[in-house]
Amino acid sequence: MAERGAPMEAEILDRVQESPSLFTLRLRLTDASLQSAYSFDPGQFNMLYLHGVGEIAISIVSDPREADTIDHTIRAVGRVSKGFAALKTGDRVGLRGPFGRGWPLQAAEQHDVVIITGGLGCAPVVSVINYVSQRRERYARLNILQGVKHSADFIWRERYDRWRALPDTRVLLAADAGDALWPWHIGHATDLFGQLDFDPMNTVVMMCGPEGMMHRAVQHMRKAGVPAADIWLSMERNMQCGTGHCGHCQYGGMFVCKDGPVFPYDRLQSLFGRTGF
Amino acid sequence: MENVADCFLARPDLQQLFDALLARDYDVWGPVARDGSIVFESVESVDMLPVGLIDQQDPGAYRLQETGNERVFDWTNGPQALKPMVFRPEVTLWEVARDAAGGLRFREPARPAQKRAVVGVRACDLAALYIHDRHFLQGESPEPDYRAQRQRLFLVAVNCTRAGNQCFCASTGDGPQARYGYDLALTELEQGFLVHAHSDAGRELLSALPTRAATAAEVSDAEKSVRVAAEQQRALPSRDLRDALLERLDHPRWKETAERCLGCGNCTAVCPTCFCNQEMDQPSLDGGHSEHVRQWDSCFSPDHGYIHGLRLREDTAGQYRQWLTHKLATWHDQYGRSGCVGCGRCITWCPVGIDLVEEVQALLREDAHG
Amino acid sequence: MTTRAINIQVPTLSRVEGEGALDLDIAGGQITGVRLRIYEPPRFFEKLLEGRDYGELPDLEARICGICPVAYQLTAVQAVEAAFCVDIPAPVQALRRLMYFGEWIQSHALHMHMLAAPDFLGCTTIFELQAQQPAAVARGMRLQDFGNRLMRWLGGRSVHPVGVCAGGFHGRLQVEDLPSLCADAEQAWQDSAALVSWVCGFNLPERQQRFQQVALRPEQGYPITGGQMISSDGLSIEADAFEAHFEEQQVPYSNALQARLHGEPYLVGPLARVNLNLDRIPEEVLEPLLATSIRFPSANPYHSIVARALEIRLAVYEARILLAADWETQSYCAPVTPRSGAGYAATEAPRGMLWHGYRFSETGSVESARIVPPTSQNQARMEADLASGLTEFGLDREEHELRMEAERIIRNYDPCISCATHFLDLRIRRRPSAAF
Amino acid sequence: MVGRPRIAVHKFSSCDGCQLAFLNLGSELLALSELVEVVHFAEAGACDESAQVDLAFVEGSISTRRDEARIREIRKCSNFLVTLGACATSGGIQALRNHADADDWKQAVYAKPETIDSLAMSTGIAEHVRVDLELWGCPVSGAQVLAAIRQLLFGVLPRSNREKVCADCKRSGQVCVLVTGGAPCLGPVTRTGCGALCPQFGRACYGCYGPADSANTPAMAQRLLGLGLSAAEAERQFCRIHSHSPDNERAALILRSDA
Ligand SMILES: Cc1cc2nc3c(=O)[nH]c(=O)nc-3n(C[C@H](O)[C@H](O)[C@H](O)COP(=O)(O)OP(=O)(O)OC[C@H]3O[C@@H](n4cnc5c(N)ncnc54)[C@H](O)[C@@H]3O)c2cc1C
Ligand code: SF4
Ligand code: SF4
Ligand code: SF4
Repeated sequence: MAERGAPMEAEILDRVQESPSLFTLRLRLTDASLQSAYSFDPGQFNMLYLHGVGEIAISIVSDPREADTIDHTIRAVGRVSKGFAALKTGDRVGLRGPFGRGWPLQAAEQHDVVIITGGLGCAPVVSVINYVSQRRERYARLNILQGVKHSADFIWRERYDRWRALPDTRVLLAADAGDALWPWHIGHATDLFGQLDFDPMNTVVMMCGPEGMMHRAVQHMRKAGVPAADIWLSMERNMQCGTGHCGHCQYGGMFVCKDGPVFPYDRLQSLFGRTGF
Repeated sequence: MENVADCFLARPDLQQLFDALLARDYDVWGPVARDGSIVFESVESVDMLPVGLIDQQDPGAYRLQETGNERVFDWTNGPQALKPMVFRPEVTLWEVARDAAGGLRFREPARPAQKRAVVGVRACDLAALYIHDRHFLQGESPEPDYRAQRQRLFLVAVNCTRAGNQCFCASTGDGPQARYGYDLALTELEQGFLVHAHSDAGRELLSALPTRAATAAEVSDAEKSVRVAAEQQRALPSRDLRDALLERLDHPRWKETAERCLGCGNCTAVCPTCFCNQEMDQPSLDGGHSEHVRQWDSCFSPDHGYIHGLRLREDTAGQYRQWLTHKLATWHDQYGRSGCVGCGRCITWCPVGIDLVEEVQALLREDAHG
Repeated sequence: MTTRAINIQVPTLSRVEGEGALDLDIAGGQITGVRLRIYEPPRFFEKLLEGRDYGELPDLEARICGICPVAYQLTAVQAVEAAFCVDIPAPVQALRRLMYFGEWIQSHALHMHMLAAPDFLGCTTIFELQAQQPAAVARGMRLQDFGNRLMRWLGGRSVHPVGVCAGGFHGRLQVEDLPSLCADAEQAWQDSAALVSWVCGFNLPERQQRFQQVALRPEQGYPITGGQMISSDGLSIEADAFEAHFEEQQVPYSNALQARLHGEPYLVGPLARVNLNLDRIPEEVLEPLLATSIRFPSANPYHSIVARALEIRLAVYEARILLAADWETQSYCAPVTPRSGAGYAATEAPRGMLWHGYRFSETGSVESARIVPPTSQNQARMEADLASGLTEFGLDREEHELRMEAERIIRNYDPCISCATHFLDLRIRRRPSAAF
Repeated sequence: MVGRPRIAVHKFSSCDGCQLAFLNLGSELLALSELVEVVHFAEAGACDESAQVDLAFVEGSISTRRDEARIREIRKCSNFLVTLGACATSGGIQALRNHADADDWKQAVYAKPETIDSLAMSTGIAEHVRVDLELWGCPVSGAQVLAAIRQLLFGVLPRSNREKVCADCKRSGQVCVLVTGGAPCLGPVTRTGCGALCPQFGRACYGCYGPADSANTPAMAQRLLGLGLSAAEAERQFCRIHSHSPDNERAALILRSDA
């Protein structure tokens, strides 16, 4: 990649409110040649810039085949992301990227795939599921396990219904607490691990979510016999630059922005689960 | 030990070094005594150098003392290495203007191009510069401002002939003699300087100086004083402390030290290899224009390990452990060596005098091992 | 003539520094009571200074007033130096004058443009004035900024500067800033001439009042950092004799003490200074005034604003000279050794004379402190001016007119209520004379 | 905030210095007045204290019964409330009386103390009403205030800054006055904002921006003793502009029991 430079200008083509705090921005670089040169792997991210306010790291959720738009699903949590939430179609933002290393989607071909997410809907994984479901024939059994705190946090129900209808695909949903209309499991997502259908020696696990949740899921997968190198996690750390210079995203000896954000568990093992890193 | 130098420059001719650099359009920087310490500033004349001054360094204390002699490089170091010149404390990375229709025009600022010579650089400073080169330049996306600043430099190193009280560069393998990364190196002797060129630009400059070949006695004198400086130093227990420290993440010492640590980040600011930085916008009042600025940051800042709703290192013990284990342990994973070049700055410039060498010793002491 | 008892409350007097209120009793067509109520909460400064080290005084005392912190700092350090018998070298004295003049320029320019000028130009805020007279406002802000720059140069910031200490200044003088300061001073010199002419063109009411005036008078030059205390009635004393002649009284309706000289109200501030030190103002400074009909000494309180404009010009005049001196990148500070005893100092704050008196212990710790700020000295005079000024204005005017005139009279003194101890809340009670 | 937000500047017990952060802005003040509508700012001539505003700035501490009632009314009519300066955030210098007997003090300064309405304590605004943003500093600087307003105009919160003065001190290339001269510098426990002014003047920081986030004031207190200050001298370092802030009170308490 070239020298780190200033952001490129992008236009918001569309804005979809997914839930009260979650929204998707469909962007296109205003310079057509930059847009056509832009390519990425699922799991990579961009630094999105809000004029005068700042930059934040946001995963790319569109399919790499969609060459003329770049989608981001953003949760409005703090100062910059809430600022993004106020933008409308036609507004301009800055974009630098793509950065980092994405999901092992090629390596996972012909393998069983287990996708585990937790917390409040996890955009990076949704892009993986979309990717796999678009190319369903290349992968063996597909398992999707998602846990939410409360059934009301569950979004994209129709997508899950669509995925459930895919061949050889299992969708397991759990809510720690749920209302009467929640047809699925009430309790921890970990309770459902037993229902996953995969061959431990021929599986690629991909997960994303709160580290505590990922920690439990990793333990389970390891116990089930999945090699550490086949369990992939998407990590989140404070990020200022995205290019491995600012030092904020260090996790032990790794820079999450350039060595990750997606890591095989064997690289994280020595520190994973420990606070302070 | 490789030849310390080949030429001899008499003390009264030192000005000619400055003149030769000025004549080649260098902005010449060198050591000056200011505010009770030695700092690098623009220097045109040898009169501005810290003649007859040495530094007495203790944990949390720095004092300049007069020796009464004529030597100009007997001080060992001040709070700054080359870091502020290449990895600048604050710099505009890019600017953006928003037009009336909301369009954003991004622009990178012009970077300075004038050549800059720095006289008085130490071996540890060069080692640290090399580490920063790896960090800022040799990855996938080189950093433009660092590159611009770096390319300007002409470095005149000085081999240390006196060890500072907090120096331990011999134990990290980075000094006291400059081995790489410089253009000219000086070793100060009673009557003058041995000069050694290490680059084409250095050789060209050397040819313009009124030197003569150094005598064998001068060379051995120089070698000896550098060797003595090395022998006088303190030492870290090992060059590779990676595993030893990572095995001790639950050592009680972390918490004990945190009681004294002010979390002020001075250690990271003076450390010549610390590279953390933060980015922020500085918009104009009308909001039409904004500068995106990069500033030195520190892993001791509460916002360093912040991800929404969570401070990864919520207490000083966690911050101190992050600092020390990064510097001395996980740095090996990143750059194949420790991040410490043995300059001792973090010890001297810590307002409460927390001593890195002593901390490592305490962590390694088996009896205290939790 | 009013025959009903009316009680009007006007909650806010704006464009003054601090919080206060005014009660006015009008009975039988005459003013029977004027009470300037200052209810800005007291901050007990004199008390909180006790037990503090002399070295802390500049930082603590600056907080008495954000508008004139330099006045407090420089008065305090001079009282310290008087107590410890420290000789202050001439260059330090010159730099102090320069910094103090910076504060005059800042404070006067702020008062004239933001607080007072709207009164004479038919608007209520600087923003309205900006719409009417953008060039005058820009000029005023340039001047204010020049004053701020002088203070920043010597003190790092203009509000609660950090550069002043007993003996002189902290740090080394930044001589590299001099060329641009000198350039700004030249611009300010031009601006100050235009300022004087501008102010003289205001429709200032004609008033003639008799009042006692007090100002400092140094051996030479215009008063600012010290001098003898003199009055229009012939008083001439040193700062240490202040307490023998001036007394402070508490009035039940106010949180600020009122000072009197020999039992009488008196005026301090720009008008008193110009009136008593006219011979000390250089001709070049007076020049723009000569083209107008206004002359000093003046008994018209409304000429205070002209006096302020003149003082800005004078301050710029001196600043040009002071900046042109031979300054070096070095420390300007005399050594100070504490000793026990008393120390007094009086200086000319922008609003008038400021007096400090302390007793120190052997180690230089404050045993007692007394501070008399200009606004509490002017309080009684303001009440007297209100009584005669409003009567001259016409007491049977509409209440809102009376209120505005009263506010204008008060504002003319540029009272700094934070110093004295902000918003004037004016109550007029009118009663038929029969009620008495 | 869309359109031109309405702003108010209120004053309580203070030196007026923080309001000067506006009045000393020069041409930027005029530029600001195009961006916002100044509804209440008595010192600048706009008076409508009870008007509903988008953004209220409050200077000064609460130190009288009247103040207590006033600040509650102001909170009711302000969407977003920002405190300006030491007085409004921690009670300011006048909070030194919180440690003394306030009645005693009144008696010493005023002959008829019974007519003075003054509470025993001088306290910051957040002790009375909800505060949305605190700008520390004695005084706050114009740059600080403008930066906050600009971000609020963009519709976002200002960036948090939890660094210590030392961070700015080193970035600006100052030489540490504590390490080279043993000066009792409070930089390591004081929040940034001033740009490390005092060290630039070769003197120790006296803490006018208040204790930083996670200020280890007890360790600082020990260090001051180590530099040769007496316990009483060290205590005074913490009892100055922000004596009423918990971190300073903690250090002062330790030192008092030392003395
Ligand atoms: C590789 C990567 C991919 C991400 N992808 C997405 C995504 O697709 N959708 C999404 O909603 N969020 C994503 N995040 C998280 C997102 O970056 C944060 O939610 C965002 O930075 C919060 O910024 P804020 O200013 O709104 O929050 P504040 O809490 O106000 O945070 C202040 C500042 O801290 C930093 N910061 C805070 N939280 C994070 C964080 N979690 N990660 C990195 N920096 C942080 C930022 O610099 C931020 O501006 C991703 C994070 C990473 C590291
Ligand atoms: S860790 Fe300390 S001794 Fe090592 S290079 Fe950094 S400052 Fe110098
Ligand atoms: S001078 Fe003060 S603020 Fe600066 S580094 Fe030293 S301790 Fe910190
Ligand atoms: S250095 Fe400290 S005391 Fe000085 S201005 Fe800054 S915060 Fe205030």
